[in-house]
Amino acid sequence: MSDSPYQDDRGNKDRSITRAGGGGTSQHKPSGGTARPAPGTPFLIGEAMTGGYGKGPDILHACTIAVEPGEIAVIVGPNGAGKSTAMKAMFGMLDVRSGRVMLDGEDITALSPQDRVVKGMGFVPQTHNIFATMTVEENLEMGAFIRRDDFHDTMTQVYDLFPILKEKRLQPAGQLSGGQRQQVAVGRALMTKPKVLMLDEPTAGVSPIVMDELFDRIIEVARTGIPILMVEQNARQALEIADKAYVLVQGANAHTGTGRELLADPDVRRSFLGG
Amino acid sequence: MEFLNGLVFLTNFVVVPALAYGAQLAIGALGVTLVYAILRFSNFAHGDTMAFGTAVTIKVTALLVALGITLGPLPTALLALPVGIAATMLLVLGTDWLVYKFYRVQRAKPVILVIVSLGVMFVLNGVTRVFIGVGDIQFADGARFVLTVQQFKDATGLDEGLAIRTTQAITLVTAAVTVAALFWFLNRTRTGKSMRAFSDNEDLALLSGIDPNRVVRVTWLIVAALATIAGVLYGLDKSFKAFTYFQLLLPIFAAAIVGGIGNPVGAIAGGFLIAFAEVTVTYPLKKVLTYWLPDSMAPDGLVQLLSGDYKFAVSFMILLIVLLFRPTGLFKGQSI
Amino acid sequence: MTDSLRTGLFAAFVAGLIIATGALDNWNLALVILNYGLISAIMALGVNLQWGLAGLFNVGIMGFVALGGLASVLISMPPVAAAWTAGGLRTLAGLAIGAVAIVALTAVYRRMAAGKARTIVMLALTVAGFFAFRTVFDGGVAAIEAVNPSLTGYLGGANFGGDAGRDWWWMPIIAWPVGGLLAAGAAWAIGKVALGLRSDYLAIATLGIAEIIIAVIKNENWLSRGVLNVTGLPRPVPYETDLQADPAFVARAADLGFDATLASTLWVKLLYAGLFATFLIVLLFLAQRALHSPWGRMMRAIRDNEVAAEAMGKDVTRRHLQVFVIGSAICGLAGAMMTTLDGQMTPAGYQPLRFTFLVWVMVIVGGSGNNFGAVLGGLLIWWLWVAVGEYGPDLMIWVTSALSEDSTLRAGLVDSAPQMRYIVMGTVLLMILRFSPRGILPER
Amino acid sequence: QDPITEVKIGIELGFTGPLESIVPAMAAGAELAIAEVNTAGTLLGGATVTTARADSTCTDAGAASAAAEGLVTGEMVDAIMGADCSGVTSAILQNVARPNGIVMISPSATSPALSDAEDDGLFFRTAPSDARQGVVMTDVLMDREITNVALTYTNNDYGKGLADAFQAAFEAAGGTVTISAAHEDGKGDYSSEVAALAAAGGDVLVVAGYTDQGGKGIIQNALDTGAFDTFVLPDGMVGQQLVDDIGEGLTGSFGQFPGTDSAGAETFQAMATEAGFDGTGAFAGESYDAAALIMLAMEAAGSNESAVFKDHVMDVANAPGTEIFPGELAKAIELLKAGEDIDYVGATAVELIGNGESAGNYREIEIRDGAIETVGYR
Amino acid sequence: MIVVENMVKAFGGFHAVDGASLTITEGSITGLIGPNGAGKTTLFNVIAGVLQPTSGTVTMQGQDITGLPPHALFHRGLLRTFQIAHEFPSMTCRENLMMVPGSQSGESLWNTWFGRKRIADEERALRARADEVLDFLTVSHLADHKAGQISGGQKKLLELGRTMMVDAKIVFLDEVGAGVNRTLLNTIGDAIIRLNKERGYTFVVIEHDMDFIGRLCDPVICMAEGRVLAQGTLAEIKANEQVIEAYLGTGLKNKDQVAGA
Ligand SMILES: Nc1ncnc2c1ncn2[C@@H]1O[C@H](COP(=O)(O)OP(=O)(O)OP(=O)(O)O)[C@@H](O)[C@H]1O
Ligand SMILES: Nc1ncnc2c1ncn2[C@@H]1O[C@H](COP(=O)(O)OP(=O)(O)OP(=O)(O)O)[C@@H](O)[C@H]1O
Ligand SMILES: [Mg+2]
Ligand SMILES: [Mg+2]
Repeated sequence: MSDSPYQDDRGNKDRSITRAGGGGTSQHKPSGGTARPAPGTPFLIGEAMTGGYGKGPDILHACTIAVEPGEIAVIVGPNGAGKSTAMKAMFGMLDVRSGRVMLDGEDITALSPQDRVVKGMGFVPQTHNIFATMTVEENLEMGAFIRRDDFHDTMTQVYDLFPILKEKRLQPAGQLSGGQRQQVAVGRALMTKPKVLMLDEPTAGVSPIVMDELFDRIIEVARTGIPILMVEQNARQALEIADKAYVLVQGANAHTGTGRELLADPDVRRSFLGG
Repeated sequence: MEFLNGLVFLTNFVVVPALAYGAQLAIGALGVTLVYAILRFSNFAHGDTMAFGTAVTIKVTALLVALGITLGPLPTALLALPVGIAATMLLVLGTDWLVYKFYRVQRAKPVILVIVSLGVMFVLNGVTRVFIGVGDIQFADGARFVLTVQQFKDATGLDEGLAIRTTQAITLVTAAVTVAALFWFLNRTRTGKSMRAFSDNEDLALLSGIDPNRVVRVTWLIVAALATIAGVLYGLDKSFKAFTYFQLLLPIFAAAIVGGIGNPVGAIAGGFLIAFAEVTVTYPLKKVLTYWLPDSMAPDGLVQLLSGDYKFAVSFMILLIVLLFRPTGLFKGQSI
Repeated sequence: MTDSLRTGLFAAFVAGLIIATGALDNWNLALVILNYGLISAIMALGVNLQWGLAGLFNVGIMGFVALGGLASVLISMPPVAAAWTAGGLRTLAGLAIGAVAIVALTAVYRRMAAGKARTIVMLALTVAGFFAFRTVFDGGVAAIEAVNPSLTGYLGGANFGGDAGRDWWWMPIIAWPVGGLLAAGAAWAIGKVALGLRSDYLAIATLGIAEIIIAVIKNENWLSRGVLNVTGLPRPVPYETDLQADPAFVARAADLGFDATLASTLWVKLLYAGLFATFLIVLLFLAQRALHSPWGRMMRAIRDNEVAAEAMGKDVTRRHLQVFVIGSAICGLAGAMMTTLDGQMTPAGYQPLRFTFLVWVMVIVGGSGNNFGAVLGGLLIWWLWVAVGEYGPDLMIWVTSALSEDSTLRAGLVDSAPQMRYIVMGTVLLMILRFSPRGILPER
Repeated sequence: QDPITEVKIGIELGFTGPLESIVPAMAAGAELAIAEVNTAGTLLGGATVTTARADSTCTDAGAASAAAEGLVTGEMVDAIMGADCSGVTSAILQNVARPNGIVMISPSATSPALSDAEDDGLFFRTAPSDARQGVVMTDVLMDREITNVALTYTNNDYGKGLADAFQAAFEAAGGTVTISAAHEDGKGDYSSEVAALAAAGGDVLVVAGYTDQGGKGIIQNALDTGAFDTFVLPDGMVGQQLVDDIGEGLTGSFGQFPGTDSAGAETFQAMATEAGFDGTGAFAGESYDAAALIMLAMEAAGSNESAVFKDHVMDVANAPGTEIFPGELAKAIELLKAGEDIDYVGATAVELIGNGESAGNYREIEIRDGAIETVGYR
Repeated sequence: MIVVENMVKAFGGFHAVDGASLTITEGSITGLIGPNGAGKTTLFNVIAGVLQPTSGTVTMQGQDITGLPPHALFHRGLLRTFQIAHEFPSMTCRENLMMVPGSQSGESLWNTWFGRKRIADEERALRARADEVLDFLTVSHLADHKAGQISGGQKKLLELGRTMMVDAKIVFLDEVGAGVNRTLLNTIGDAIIRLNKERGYTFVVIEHDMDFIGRLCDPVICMAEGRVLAQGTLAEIKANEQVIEAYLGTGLKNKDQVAGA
């Protein structure tokens, strides 16, 4: 929670998210779907990011996170390590005081979050990730807000993936159970047809069977060439499917490697994966 | 015949005025409810925003009349209304930029915003009075009646008459059009849906590519239009006085809350409920009953549900009763 | 800056404002401002208890203040014997019938099983009770109101001190806590029903209840003389004219170099200030002790998160009721004081702008959750409210002095100076909120 | 003794609040009298009269007392012209005027309760107590053989006091009041009030309110819906503005307001028009008279000390003496200087009785062809 | 210890809990699992008095506690934590703990004015106890931090800590593990076992992490569609066909394809 003098009441509770000057929606259409790396740099990279909330202390310390097309990158680490913060930083929701964020070879450090959405980034936050008073269907529609094309196919896909949502299509999302909400949140992000998808603990609170489904679907999405960056506490499962993994401790990179490497590292296992 | 007379009497004194008053309250309450739903605070400056918009409209009307431009049987103010709306839009956008924006960026608690709106109310209150004065201003021109009592009596041969003022007719038509347009906008258009999304979860709206500044801007524009329309209709139907508009805030809030604040349907239902309640609860049934009952049973007293002394408090009593049985209003409203 | 330093500076600033008013303009005005300011501070303290401590959004302050005022009349005015003989007992009997009917209704509602039978019995009881009540009550009221309507026409109060109650000069002081009790009683009943509502709904419900209370006071003439006002309330302090006629006082004033009129007006105001300040200090002391205790900690927990507090065994409903009643009682106390200070009760004078919103401004500006903040905010805002009215027009004349004597713009601006009160109040409020959003003395 | 060079009169009226729309004309009325005296330049051997305005708010006794305190102890005014509403008037009287021994003349506080207020002889009013008007209005109605009326009043001490007085007198005289319903000022919509009045019925509607407040709203609404077509207008309701606003519909309505068979009112209206304000506004004339009386009493006493000139207010207001009309203040000062007696008539035919309140001579009027015409005196 | 019989909770026409019956034995750590939307949280809320049941009864140690408000249940020794941490954000962690015990004499206004001595003594004892609890949870360094500004997992520890401030009889934990780092979760698990062993608390644990359930719980109850589907040891549950189909699933299908890519 930020230390703003006003006390927060809604949303993700950091003031930086609506920082002044977050420009208007630009009208150019996201191409959606496929991504192609610019030669030399990874598709999406937060490079040596340092920053924090509002005027507070730095939470991230020269933290670097990158992901390539078709890859799944996973961030793990103890609670309060700054994983969510790193994600938000890459999405432009707080000031990066030094370092930069590059998307497809373009420096997007100065763009506002909405502009990043337009550029094809999709994000599922850890909390407050649905429109509680809108129906499930409207939630999905809002996911497709920046799309001007017909998005009904995508919606059918989402319903196929999470059949329960189709059943509860006309129910306000706020009345769903914890795990159902999580499914809505991921569905909403998928509706964007993003070029890169960022997920903050998508499986928190979902049942094992849904979690498997979700991971399956994530793999499928990645296979279509969309890079996926996610934070996970169900670290063992996540690392198993990760092409690349980062361990963050106190806002800095502690270990980096492929998922299997880290799974095999006894140090990592003991400190972060619960033995 | 007797029955018809009673019915006409009731229509003339209860139904028609309550409909018109209800429509005015409803449009006012819509403005309050929109600010609440999307910007998340109870806007105490709404009454004065209405007064400001009306004041500008009056000045422009005066100018038009001086230039000899009128609308024939319709009030000239309708012609001036767009200017009033435009001025009010500038005003609220300016206020937002100067005042509210800061607190929004800071994510201030709603109550801080309520108190801030109180400050805006004080300032606007003064500004409007300095601008147009404190007096009572009548600015309706054109034909006063669509149907007068005498015309009605002549046409029907009944003892009781029915009058419909032009302003009442205009009020109802405008209200219907405004409300329909607003609903279409909120539920069918992309911008409308994005406003609802924003009202629900600001951050997530951002992550869906919705531009918060645009949502806020559009909201204020709509609110300004609603406030001016409500204010002008009310002023046309009655007369304009700065103090009256400030007082209007209470029934408007009552209407918004009874309906369920944050819910547009509720605002409209609330407006009519409050209006009808005010007229009917203290209404003496004596004369109607005299028509309707056989002579032998004609009442002596006034047959009032509640003494007229308490008429002023009626809207609040209704409010309390509704809240006791439906704590979030008739139509479920938002609660912070 | 430490908290206590900040508090000290703010206190010094407010004191400075009042002293400057006295030194630069006149002491009588400064003391009037101080007296009403002290009463405002007490109100702000009550509201702060409700809002700052428990997060209850009470916008019905006006109603409780008015009830306090009513108590002031009912205790400190002499009874009207003729009215009592004419219809006093009958009116009370009517009220008793009404009360019995309500008790019976609740009993039926509780005891009988839901169903048609209960509905019918309740309907019958309601109708019968209502008519019995109206017949007995209305007759009594009519009789009372017929007794010399232009001067009395009401039952009067409970002050049996001779000479229009002046011999029992201490009765008004008794009336103050009674005002608190009356407001507390009403708050209890209101809280029982309305406290379940959330924020804005509670706000508007209390706003409505306040209007209803005012409507009752305005219309129940037998009780309060309604809009006809009760004037000439006895005072707990001497009358200026008596002092001016008292040679000892005049002599003492002369010794100090004052003329009798000035000395008497100042002395009376100082006495009032002493009385009010005593009450304020005691209340502030109690409030501070409560705040810094497990009780205060519990209240903060409830405000922070009701659901969790409830799960941790705190009876949130009861605690809310407790704070609501105490806060309202404090407002009632202040209301009674104000009526005594005014020397009269004017029901039409209870306007939400003045008695509800202005008090809220005091609390928010001072710093909600901070007792000292609320008290100093009360004094500051009241000073501002008066000062803007007082000095605004002069200021306007000064500002426009550059314009030619007979320019219409200048005349218009000078004429609209009273309206400036609103503009200035609003601007100051906005400024303070802008630069110190949690108030001048933020909580902790 | 030093010659008096400056006299200061405080004007305390509700510049903000419910009466804010009629107050500017009242203040202008008072200032008109003061300007007239200043133009003559002869008061108390050449003193100039200055004014200080203060806001009584009409409703808030606390703010009104503070404002009065500012006038009396800050601005050091010699007398107060005000206040407007009865409630704040008595608060100022008790809390400020009496303790400081300052004369107060109210142009518009009509509550009967003020008649017997303790005032140490400091309080006067140029408006009559409502008790008297109730009787006069009854006579007017009875003479027209109207015995069945509906009654609505503005819910304050003026309206309620007048309504009660009227109802008592009217019923004693054999009339019937079908309904006596209060209306609140400061609202725009009066359809429910009119609905109730219409349901109760009556030959005419007595409207004890204000021209630009609820009273007007009620009349407008009653005409539109055909509920009533004739209205009885007591003092607060008589004003050209009302006649202009309502127009044709008001023809045939009648009423009464303080006044005698004198040309004062018309003169005052002409002067007001010249000065650029509406002289027919409620209590504008009374305000002129209040200010004039203060200054004339000072002249008669040869002093601007309240304690001294308070005893001369009644003298200058009442016969015997030369009658003084608006615009003749200079003449009055000359006469007083010459030691002659005057009888100030002014804009509203002032005649002070009892403890210093207007006697209640009334002018009966009827609205004909868009004008207020006098049909008799009572 | 707790017996739930034929519990039904309907929202409108939808039965979130639909005739569930279960028994929780004293001194056990019972696991409650089930698919998303099975009605676990709703059942908790009904037992804990947050929601009123549509029908059905809850008894605790033989006494009917159906529909009692949460604060009354607290005083009977029934405590719960929340799926989403419900700390008191503007209070320090220590205060968060100190406010818990009921019937503190300092909670009466009268005593705050006239019983200062007694309050001071009590406060000293409370403070000592709070520090002890913080120590137990390995977070003593957070004692003076505002609870709103600690990380998600730490908040969950604090939630657990609150239950240790009084002598609870039964504690309901709603997804303490979701979003908590596994290493920290192990610490929490240890704390739960210690409380169960050393203080004799009974626990009911909702969790989707089977390892965690496996480490702690016996027996395990599986709910689905508002009813109890199966009950037994974790091994039994894991072998249950219905449970596998509704809840556990059979693992990833696509795993190899990606890891190879
Ligand atoms: N809105 C905020 N304002 C100020 N500080 C914050 C805010 N959100 C988080 N923090 C602080 O930043 C640090 C990192 O938080 P972050 O949410 O990134 O952790 P995380 O790694 O995602 O942990 P978890 O696994 O518990 O979600 C923590 O110390 C937290 O207290
Ligand atoms: N207030 C409500 N109105 C309508 N339906 C509701 C409400 N609350 C819960 N539900 C429904 O009740 C069902 C059970 O919800 P509950 O939260 O108890 O599930 P759960 O078992 O805790 O699931 P999870 O493991 O995902 O937290 C869900 O289908 C949900 O949609
Ligand atoms: Mg996180
Ligand atoms: Mg759950």
